[in-house]
Amino acid sequence: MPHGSPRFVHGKILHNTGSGIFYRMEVAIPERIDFVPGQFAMVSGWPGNDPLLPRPLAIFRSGGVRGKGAVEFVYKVVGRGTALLSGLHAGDPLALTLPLGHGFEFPGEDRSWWLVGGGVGFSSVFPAAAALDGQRADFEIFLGARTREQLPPGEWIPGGAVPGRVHLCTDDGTAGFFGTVAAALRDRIDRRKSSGPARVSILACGPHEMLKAIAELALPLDIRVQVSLESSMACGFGVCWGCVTAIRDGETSGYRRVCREGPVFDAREVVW
Amino acid sequence: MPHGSPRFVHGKILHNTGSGIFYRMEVAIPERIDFVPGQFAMVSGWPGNDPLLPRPLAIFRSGGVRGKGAVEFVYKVVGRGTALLSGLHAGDPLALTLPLGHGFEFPGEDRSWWLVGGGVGFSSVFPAAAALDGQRADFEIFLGARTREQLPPGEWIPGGAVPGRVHLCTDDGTAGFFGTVAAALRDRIDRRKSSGPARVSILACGPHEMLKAIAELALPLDIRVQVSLESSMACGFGVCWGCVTAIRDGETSGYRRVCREGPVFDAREVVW
Amino acid sequence: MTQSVTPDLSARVGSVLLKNPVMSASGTFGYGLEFMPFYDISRLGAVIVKGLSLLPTPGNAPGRIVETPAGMLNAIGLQNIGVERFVNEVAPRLDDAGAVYVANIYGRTIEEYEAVARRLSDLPALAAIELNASCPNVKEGGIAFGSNPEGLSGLTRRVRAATGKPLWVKLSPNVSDIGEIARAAEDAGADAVTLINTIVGMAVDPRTRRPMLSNVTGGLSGPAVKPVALRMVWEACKAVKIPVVGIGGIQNAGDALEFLLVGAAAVQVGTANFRNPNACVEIVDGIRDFFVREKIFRLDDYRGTLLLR
Amino acid sequence: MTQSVTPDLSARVGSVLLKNPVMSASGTFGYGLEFMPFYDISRLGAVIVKGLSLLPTPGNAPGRIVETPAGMLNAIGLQNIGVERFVNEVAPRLDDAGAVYVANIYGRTIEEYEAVARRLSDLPALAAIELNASCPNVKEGGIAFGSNPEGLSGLTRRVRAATGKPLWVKLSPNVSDIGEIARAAEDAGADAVTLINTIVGMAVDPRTRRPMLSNVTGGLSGPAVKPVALRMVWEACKAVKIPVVGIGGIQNAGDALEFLLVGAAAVQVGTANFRNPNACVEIVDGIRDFFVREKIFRLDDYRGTLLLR
Ligand SMILES: Cc1cc2nc3c(=O)[nH]c(=O)nc-3n(C[C@H](O)[C@H](O)[C@H](O)COP(=O)(O)OP(=O)(O)OC[C@H]3O[C@@H](n4cnc5c(N)ncnc54)[C@H](O)[C@@H]3O)c2cc1C
Ligand SMILES: Cc1cc2nc3c(=O)[nH]c(=O)nc-3n(C[C@H](O)[C@H](O)[C@H](O)COP(=O)(O)OP(=O)(O)OC[C@H]3O[C@@H](n4cnc5c(N)ncnc54)[C@H](O)[C@@H]3O)c2cc1C
Ligand SMILES: Cc1cc2nc3c(=O)[nH]c(=O)nc-3n(C[C@H](O)[C@H](O)[C@H](O)COP(=O)(O)O)c2cc1C
Ligand SMILES: Cc1cc2nc3c(=O)[nH]c(=O)nc-3n(C[C@H](O)[C@H](O)[C@H](O)COP(=O)(O)O)c2cc1C
Ligand code: FES
Ligand code: FES
Repeated sequence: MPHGSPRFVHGKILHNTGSGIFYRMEVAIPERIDFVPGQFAMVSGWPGNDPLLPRPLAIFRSGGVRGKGAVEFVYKVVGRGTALLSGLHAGDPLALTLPLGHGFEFPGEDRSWWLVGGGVGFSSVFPAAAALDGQRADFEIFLGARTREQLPPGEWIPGGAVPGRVHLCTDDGTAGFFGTVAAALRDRIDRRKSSGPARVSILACGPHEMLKAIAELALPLDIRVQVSLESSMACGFGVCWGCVTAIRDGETSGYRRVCREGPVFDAREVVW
Repeated sequence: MPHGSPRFVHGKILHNTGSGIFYRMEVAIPERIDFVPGQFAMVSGWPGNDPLLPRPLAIFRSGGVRGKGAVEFVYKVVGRGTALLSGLHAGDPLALTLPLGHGFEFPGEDRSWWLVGGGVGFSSVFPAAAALDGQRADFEIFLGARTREQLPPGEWIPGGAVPGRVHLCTDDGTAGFFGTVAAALRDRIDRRKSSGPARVSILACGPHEMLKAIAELALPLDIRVQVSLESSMACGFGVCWGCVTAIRDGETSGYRRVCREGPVFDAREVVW
Repeated sequence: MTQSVTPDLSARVGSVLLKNPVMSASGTFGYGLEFMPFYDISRLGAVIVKGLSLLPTPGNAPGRIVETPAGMLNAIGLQNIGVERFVNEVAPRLDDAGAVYVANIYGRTIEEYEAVARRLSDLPALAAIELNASCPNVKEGGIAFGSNPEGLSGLTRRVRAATGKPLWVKLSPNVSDIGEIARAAEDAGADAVTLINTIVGMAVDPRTRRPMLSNVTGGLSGPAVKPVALRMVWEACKAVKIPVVGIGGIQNAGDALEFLLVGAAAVQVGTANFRNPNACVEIVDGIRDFFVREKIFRLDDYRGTLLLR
Repeated sequence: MTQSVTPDLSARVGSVLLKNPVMSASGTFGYGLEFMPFYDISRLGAVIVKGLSLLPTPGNAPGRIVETPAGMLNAIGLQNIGVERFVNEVAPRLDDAGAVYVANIYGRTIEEYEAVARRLSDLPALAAIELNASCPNVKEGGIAFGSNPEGLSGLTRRVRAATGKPLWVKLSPNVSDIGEIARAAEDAGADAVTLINTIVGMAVDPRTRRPMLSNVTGGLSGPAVKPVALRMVWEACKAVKIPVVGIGGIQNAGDALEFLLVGAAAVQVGTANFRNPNACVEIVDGIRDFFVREKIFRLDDYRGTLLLR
């Protein structure tokens, strides 16, 4: 899918409220934007120069009415920048550069989709689910968390009401599958073998270790895996070369920008 | 009056709302504090290190119930720090070092008090008025502003309901006396001459030029003048020597700390 | 009579005439084209592109940036596409965009510096070459040349002889006496000095006990360094007669004006581009607004007019 | 077995034993007594008092401080009460408070440095003398000595001979090679080096066209300088065998741990005291909590354990 050309806009927070460990924030912006699931925004605009750099957040939803736009984000407080965000209120200003990066690809062929979100990784996976749900495509969602409280609220899951579609996994067994999403995926792969030859494609976002485990599990089985990587970013639009990761390119490998050539990469190309 | 020993406390904003060009902010603190009018607090506690330094604000009011304290401030947005303050909401944390500095002195003798506030200078003058009002002392208040809108709301003036007590002055004549407070004071001095020999003491806070004009007007007439000075401050409690002003000391003069030996000085000692 | 005359913002860096004094700083603006979605880059005084080397350079391993209070450390290691691809693929597009552009260069050896400069001299539209004698993040990035007057002088002389383009020498702030270094560049034939490059810094993680950057140390940039940069630019302006281009922590028009006030001929804006892609053009507009407000008609009436008691 | 052992935070700076590695930095802590309303200053590793000169010094004209992004510039000009009043009026009260204290000194000439050091040697309880060879804000504040190895070496040798007290030499960061300067101090007989002092910076007002400081330039301190300070402390630790005391932008326990991790024997906390008068003791507590959490029993098990690949 083509991605829209990025722009820098001044927005105003519509709401910004915590739900369990996740905050959900909607920001009014001057115009409606289109985005590809997996694309993100660089968010800044708080007073002062500390923190200095904008923070990358996946675009969770985009909407708007009568020419005005709105974008929504879901985030978890992990450090200074996200703590600062969580203290902002409706009406506060925020600056955004968006949409950025190379999102998930949805080749036209008929296939099943397994969407995997670990931790707050669901924030880029749910938009993909929403898109697939809109196309009435065949998809299942795997959500991993350390414990029950760290799973997203069920009503956030696009198409989540369909029975058998959502697989919850917790490291401590307090909800759903007792174990990692990678282990749950292995189970699912085993079951798939018995049920037939439908082609499967995995889209995943979450901790690096999780993505690596999924790649090691699925690639040998010829399942296509797209992963959304994280990285420390300064600019988010490809001009600082700060965010690179090693990517295989034929025989050699080189550093590619997570913000521009990524954040979504073909798992075969990532140097794990 | 003796000043209480300063302490560093973490507070929580109770309310922080703009009224015309002034914001009034009340902060809950762990314990009740006493203060001398003219004393101030160093206010900080916003996220990040930029702005880095706390900002001095006169203590406008202090109260509290059942062991808990509360302090109130009035401020005007003039730069980054005050802009940041104005964006804080009820519930936000704030750190305070208080009470600080040498406040106004109220010698016991029988006399009249003229309290002069220019611009936001009323924030340290009104607490003095409240104290005098409590003692049923004889006082009048002179308030100067560029224009009508920049005067504080009438209901903030302690004892302001007493007829003839409050003299409003605007540079553009949109309210009260058409001219500076210094000019209004000169008028008042002339009227005093005719009406008798009551001893007068002036307490003033406001722009440097205003304080200087008052000193030049009143000192030759043997009216005692105390002025509250402003200065850029880093610490506010006397350890950085950043805030000094030249003060006469007998024959010589030396640099005294506005935050410690001041902010209130005898106008005769200030090197204008 | 409230009619306002548009102030003349044109700036001159030696023989290079700029429509305004605001340039992008190397390494923070990609190859310039990345900014086309945000604004027309021909509106800038000049675009300084990412440091170019003779061959494409992979750069340092990840762990290249870390945020610090009001600043950031970077140790990119000069990842770039090499001068050949720049000349063939990028330069024509910068020409098409109508941009005034300057190439920032570095080499592992003096000979590499010369070769890059020579190859760039083929570009008719290239406005100047900025010699990066001060990258702290690659062993070969010129730091050996840039931190002492003799090294800098030798390098500058050689590159000066290799190209007919205006030669700007970018100075390292990691020195005891910036005036001395600036004079060394001037004496060796530089047309201008540009400063500051980043200040060497470091950050470590107390818990993992590891450096935050794969390169251990990195270069500090951003608002945090502005006071140091301004002081060095002021000192350099007093030390040399050639133009001085001010760089370091400029976020807004007020910051840029501070550098012009102490005598800089023009400024470059780096880290500010990351938080606000429009930073450079907003600074151009902000300077213009300030001049209108203060009734200053020409940049030259303002530049270097700092009042000392 | 969840019982936790209180970690041993004691630190050693040469012959000086400190109960913990956290000291106040000179010029940001008055004479120490000003902090008594906030906490018991004997809880600190040591109190370093404001720089003392032979005679009382009036300091610079107002316009002494200006805030910068995540930092501040100061040009106090070493206003102080002079060594005589310190010895007679302040030292006895620091003794009463049970504080470990170190005197920071400066002179306009080597002879003045010697005289101050000699007078302070009379104080039995004084733990050490910190030689300020690096104040950027008075022409005579040692900067002439501090920015080149020869000057520093000569000064250190002379003061070394003038006092039997442990001698700490405070280094200027405004140099090309901090390792070289640190070695000069070591070779001249310093018992420890302390760094960094402030970095020379500047700020001007674009509208009034005047410097913000009466002294034009000032010293930059605060979080903004931390990455530079940490790098220099790391380099100094590699360059010398005597203890290195880390200073610069330390705001919290995490920052202090960074300096200890790269090898500092102890740290000093300066600008942080302004925003939070309790900063020093909160840092002591924070280091202790970190050690408990990470199961580190002694400071020496942590110090200098930076992992490089
Ligand atoms: C393309 C992209 C999309 C993202 N989308 C989301 C999202 O939708 N919701 C969400 O909650 N988070 C998202 N993140 C992660 C988010 O950007 C970081 O959590 C945030 O930048 C941390 O900022 P902070 O100031 O709170 O933490 P910091 O104080 O900067 O860091 C806190 C801790 O987190 C680590 N850390 C910080 N940034 C990163 C990073 N980028 N990658 C790995 N570790 C990091 C630090 O090393 C440190 O240990 C995304 C990241 C990327 C690259
Ligand atoms: C003892 C004392 C009590 C005060 N009480 C009050 C009060 O009750 N209410 C109130 O509104 N203000 C009060 N002030 C003034 C207030 O501290 C400043 O307005 C505030 O610090 C400005 O911070 P800022 O970040 O908004 O402005 P900055 O961005 O720091 O500066 C904006 C402009 O104001 C000027 N400025 C900043 N600080 C000062 C200063 N201290 N003196 C003179 N000019 C300055 C700057 O030079 C600049 O031009 C008091 C000051 C002192 C010293
Ligand atoms: C990510 C990054 C990469 C940089 N790369 C270069 C470079 O390739 N060549 C160069 O001369 N300077 C480079 N610099 C230095 C900047 O051009 C500039 O001198 C410095 O960042 C200070 O300006 P600032 O504070 O406005 O960013 C780089 C800076 C950053 C932050
Ligand atoms: C207001 C102020 C005054 C200072 N005075 C002195 C001094 O008298 N002697 C000295 O050696 N250092 C002095 N310093 C430097 C500090 O001791 C310290 O080295 C520097 O501020 C860096 O540490 P920080 O970032 O924690 O403040 C002063 C610093 C400040 C901010
Ligand atoms: S974050 Fe700057 S290039 Fe990716
Ligand atoms: S503000 Fe620090 S001494 Fe007054």
